[in-house]
Amino acid sequence: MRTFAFPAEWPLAGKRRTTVGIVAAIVTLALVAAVVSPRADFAQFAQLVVNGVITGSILALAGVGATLIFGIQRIANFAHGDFLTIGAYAAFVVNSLLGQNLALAAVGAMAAVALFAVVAHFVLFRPLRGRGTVALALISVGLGLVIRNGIAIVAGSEIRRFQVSQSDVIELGVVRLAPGQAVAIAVAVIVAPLVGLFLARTRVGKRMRAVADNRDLAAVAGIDIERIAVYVWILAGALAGLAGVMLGLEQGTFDPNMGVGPLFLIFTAVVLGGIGSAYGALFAGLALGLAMELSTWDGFFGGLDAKYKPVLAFVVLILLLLYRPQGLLGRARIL
Amino acid sequence: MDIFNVPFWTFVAVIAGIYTIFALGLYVQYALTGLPNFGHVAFAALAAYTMAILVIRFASPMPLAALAGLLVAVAFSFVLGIPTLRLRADYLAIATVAGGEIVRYLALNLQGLTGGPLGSIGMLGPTKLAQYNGPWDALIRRIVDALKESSIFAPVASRDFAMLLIVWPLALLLLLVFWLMARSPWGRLMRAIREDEAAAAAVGKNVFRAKMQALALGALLGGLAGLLLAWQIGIVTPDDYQPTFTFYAYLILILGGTTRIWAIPFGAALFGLLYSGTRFLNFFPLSLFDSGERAYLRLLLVGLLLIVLMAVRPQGLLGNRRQLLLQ
Amino acid sequence: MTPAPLLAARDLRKRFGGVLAVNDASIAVAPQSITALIGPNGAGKTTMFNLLSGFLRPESGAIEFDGRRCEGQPSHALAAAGLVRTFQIPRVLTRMTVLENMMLAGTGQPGEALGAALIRPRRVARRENEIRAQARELLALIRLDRLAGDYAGTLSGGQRKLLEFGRALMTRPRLLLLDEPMAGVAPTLALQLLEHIIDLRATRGMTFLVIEHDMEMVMAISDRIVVMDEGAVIAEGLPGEIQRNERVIAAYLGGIDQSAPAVSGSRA
Amino acid sequence: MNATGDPILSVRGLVARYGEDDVLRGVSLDVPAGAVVAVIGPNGSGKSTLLKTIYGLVRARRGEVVFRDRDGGARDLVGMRPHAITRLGVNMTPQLANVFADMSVRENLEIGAEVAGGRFADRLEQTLGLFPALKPALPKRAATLSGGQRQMLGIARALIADPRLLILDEPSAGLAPAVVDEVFAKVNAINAAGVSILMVEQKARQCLALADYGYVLDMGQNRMEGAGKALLADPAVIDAYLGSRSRLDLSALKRRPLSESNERGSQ
Repeated sequence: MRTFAFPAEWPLAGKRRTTVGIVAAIVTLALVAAVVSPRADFAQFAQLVVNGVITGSILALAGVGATLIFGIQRIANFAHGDFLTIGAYAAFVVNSLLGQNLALAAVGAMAAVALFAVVAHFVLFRPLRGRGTVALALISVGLGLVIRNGIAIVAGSEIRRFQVSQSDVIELGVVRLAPGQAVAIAVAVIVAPLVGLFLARTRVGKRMRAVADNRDLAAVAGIDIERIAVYVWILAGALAGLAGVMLGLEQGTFDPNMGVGPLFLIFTAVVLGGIGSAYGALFAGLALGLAMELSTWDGFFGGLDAKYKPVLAFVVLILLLLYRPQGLLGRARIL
Repeated sequence: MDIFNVPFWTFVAVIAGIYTIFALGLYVQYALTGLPNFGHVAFAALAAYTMAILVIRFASPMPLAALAGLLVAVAFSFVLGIPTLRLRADYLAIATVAGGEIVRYLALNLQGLTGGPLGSIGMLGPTKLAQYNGPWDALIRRIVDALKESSIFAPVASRDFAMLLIVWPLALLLLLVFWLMARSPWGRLMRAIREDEAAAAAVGKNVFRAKMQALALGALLGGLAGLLLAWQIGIVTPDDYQPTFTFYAYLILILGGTTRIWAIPFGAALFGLLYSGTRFLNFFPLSLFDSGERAYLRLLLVGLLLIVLMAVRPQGLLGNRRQLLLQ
Repeated sequence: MTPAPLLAARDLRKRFGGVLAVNDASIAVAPQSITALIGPNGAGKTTMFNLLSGFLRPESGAIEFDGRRCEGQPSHALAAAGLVRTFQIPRVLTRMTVLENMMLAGTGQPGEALGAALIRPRRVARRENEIRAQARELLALIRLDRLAGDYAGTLSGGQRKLLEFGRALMTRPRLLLLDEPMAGVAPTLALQLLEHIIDLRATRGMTFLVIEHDMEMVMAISDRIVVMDEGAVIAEGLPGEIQRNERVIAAYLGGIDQSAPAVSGSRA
Repeated sequence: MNATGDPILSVRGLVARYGEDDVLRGVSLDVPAGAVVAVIGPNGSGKSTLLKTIYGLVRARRGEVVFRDRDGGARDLVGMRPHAITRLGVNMTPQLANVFADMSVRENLEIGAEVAGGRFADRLEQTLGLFPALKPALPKRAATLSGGQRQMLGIARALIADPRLLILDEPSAGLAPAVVDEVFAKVNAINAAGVSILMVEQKARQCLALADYGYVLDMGQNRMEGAGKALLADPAVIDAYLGSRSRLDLSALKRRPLSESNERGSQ
């Protein structure tokens, strides 16, 4: 199945500025609404910012992996949401069954999902390379079904929770957090910038971006593409594992279907950031999380019913596809 | 349960017929026209919910409500198609996944309208039991009565058997219609777009319009399958429209052979056999699983099958390998 | 008297990122002429084709086909109006037969309307038969008649070029834009094809705009030659003039005085 | 421009296929150590495919590509993966898609320098000495550069790896004439610093004026070769571009003038 292929268009300059402009406009709009609206409640606003950072970091961390996998391997990984579920269950084993603390559990989750991702790469995706985007996407759908139901068989389908107090409340100024949420926000604030730094400053991070950017040129520049592909799966797995733990903490409970819901939000972040652009996904994930949470703020024209947060994301996705099909930070890529 | 249980297999056959219609919609979109729709289930859900809501909450006549359900499904295909059909195939896949999830999400959360997790039963609130398929039941009952009077069918006469007599002729009729259409110049146009839309545009074909037709027709068939499922089960709940439903249809297409329309019912039958038949896998070591776990095992096998088939026989069990290898 | 051009483009501009692929280029194609568009690699010829045939939208400039403004119109509308193009790398429909590839391009197909195949089978069948006959006739012309039932994906590169040429002819175009039509086609067959092009011009009044690299071939068949370099039209004229134009030679081989004035024939 | 000793690269009977018609039908050439060798030829003659095949980006079906490494040992590059070839001391600036567009100019150079020894700061300074225009652009995203700057960055990225053989694929493609002259001046300077150069060009004149030795490729085969200046003077080279490549007997073609067809035309 061939799609339309024109001579590759070069990336357009100044797109990053456009995105910054859009975000600035949204923030300004929110502030104006806050001043104008008599119902503005800044404690609620602060609370929503915290929630938004948590949700946004989850989407950002998962999105970075998904977008790099697409950039390097041309796989739209529909099992990515289920990678998060593996992470949550691996952490659950370390935390609840082995009785270790959450930090160790998170490390265990990252290691487990990274290992799983590498195995999937060698056993499944590498041998089937070149099958076409749709075929590989369907294979990843199959993988997702195997993961989800494999977990349900092995770990049971009942609702699980981590060993953190569900009743304690931590107060940070006007913001009230459950201990699980506190851990999640701490991780978010630390890890998302670290991932950004990793991609910006380390040799491996730069190589990953280089391969996602221009595969042939990366090979000519002396980068071992096969090895970088393995690293990308490790990174994507580890980040998905961590995101899974955070999602479990944020929600309080989880079950084997946990990863199904966030999948399309992750994809939205990937498309929003420009498919294949790691920074784009990081940034777009955070922006999407914040936008979804802040849209429920009373000061924002009375606030959207919390139920419609994913609907908002869907509307954003559709508008984005209409307005700028290559994503905000990315460029037109030819498959 | 006995493996030679006629009522059980009758039920499986009804579901296979409904899946045939559902998968036919995906055939038109994906196999014929090359549009990877990963949220096909949304069309079925929208039609079923619209029908149920109109009958229960607005006391509409059921046939009219069913028609409205189909229209809503088609309208949704335009919502998905207009922004994405000009783009690369993978964007459509992502947008349709999102669309499917949104529909299910709304069904779960718009409690006042949809009954929330309870679905149609809860549409009138907790105390009143809501029903939408009175006229359908009457029709089925009349068929059952007629069957009981005939000498041949009397032993097997049941509600499911009556349903079978509606679903399968309808499925075969639709297969015939779309078989004819696939062979017509219209079908040639769709296949041309699947192969290379720039080439079709270069010889004067309106590619966008054609793709929109395929998406809308697929939505119509998906919606019809949703209605039949709603009538068959008797209630509509969000759980009946999980995203995996879409991928069952992909599996049916691949089991049959993606390029052959008449392979769809075989794929559906095979899928029904595999899916339902796994509950008879109660010998050791599978007997170690309880029935709940075996349900997950079934889904796991579906996923595994999808992987293995895509990897080993992407052209399907009955498909044409040579054709697939061409590029 | 020079007739009004069938296709006229003025000051077309198209930018890809920072690069001007087509830079204020103008071109005129006289009715029933064979016009060649030549130029070195990267001169912007194919982008020009994409602009003229509606596959790309120009940033500025105007295109007129048959006296009507048509910039910004979608490619299928232009093709339906009689402006049809082929591609440098032939786009054949690989998992369809050679005959189906041809028949797809037939004009006025009632059977392409949704449901017509079921509602008016007679009319559809009649038109199908006409189109099939026309396709077989053209397949004989391009010597692919024996392969009519084969999947197009099994054809060689040269055969695909021929099939695309034949498929374009099925649309009964008034103006055919051919992008390197002879690349990879066996020499003897190429010669026959050139004859057909000349014949089609004479018998059906067809007009051709051809991108071609074989200069001798260009010289042999074209009435006028337009030369592009770096996105701009640098010369235009009769074949004899172009061949001796130092600026054209410089465009191909590089170097020397780029400021030399273009040898330009009278603009249509 | 001193060609001495054994060739640093010799290609023998290379056969490859890429796409539909872009085919190598047995190409041979030598790059003497320290020399500039130009491969010219019209569109579709297989020039770019030749470079991609040498570099393992396109699979060679037959033939050999021998590279003489730093210790004088002969290595057959056929079957080696591109990054391994780069690590032997070869580098390439591809045509057009020659930078990491999403990354900054500095990052492009960092990626390029990874295979080189020594401190990056030193290598950067050395490279910027040759490409001073890139210095103020270091923090910019490569996507924002002009075509000429991109080409310079593409060459700088290859050069910063300290290659012994630099391969350039149509460095003049898509550039304005003044920029083309600048690019060729850089190529000359790079060669003067001791780097052997194999370049493929469509614009033959500047390229041959600079080259020690040239090959003319046509239809995927060697057609002519000789010293750069000698080829430059050969009218047969012009014929290779502007003449007939299909060897058709076009005299058989019945040519009808426009006026005649106008009268006969049906519309």
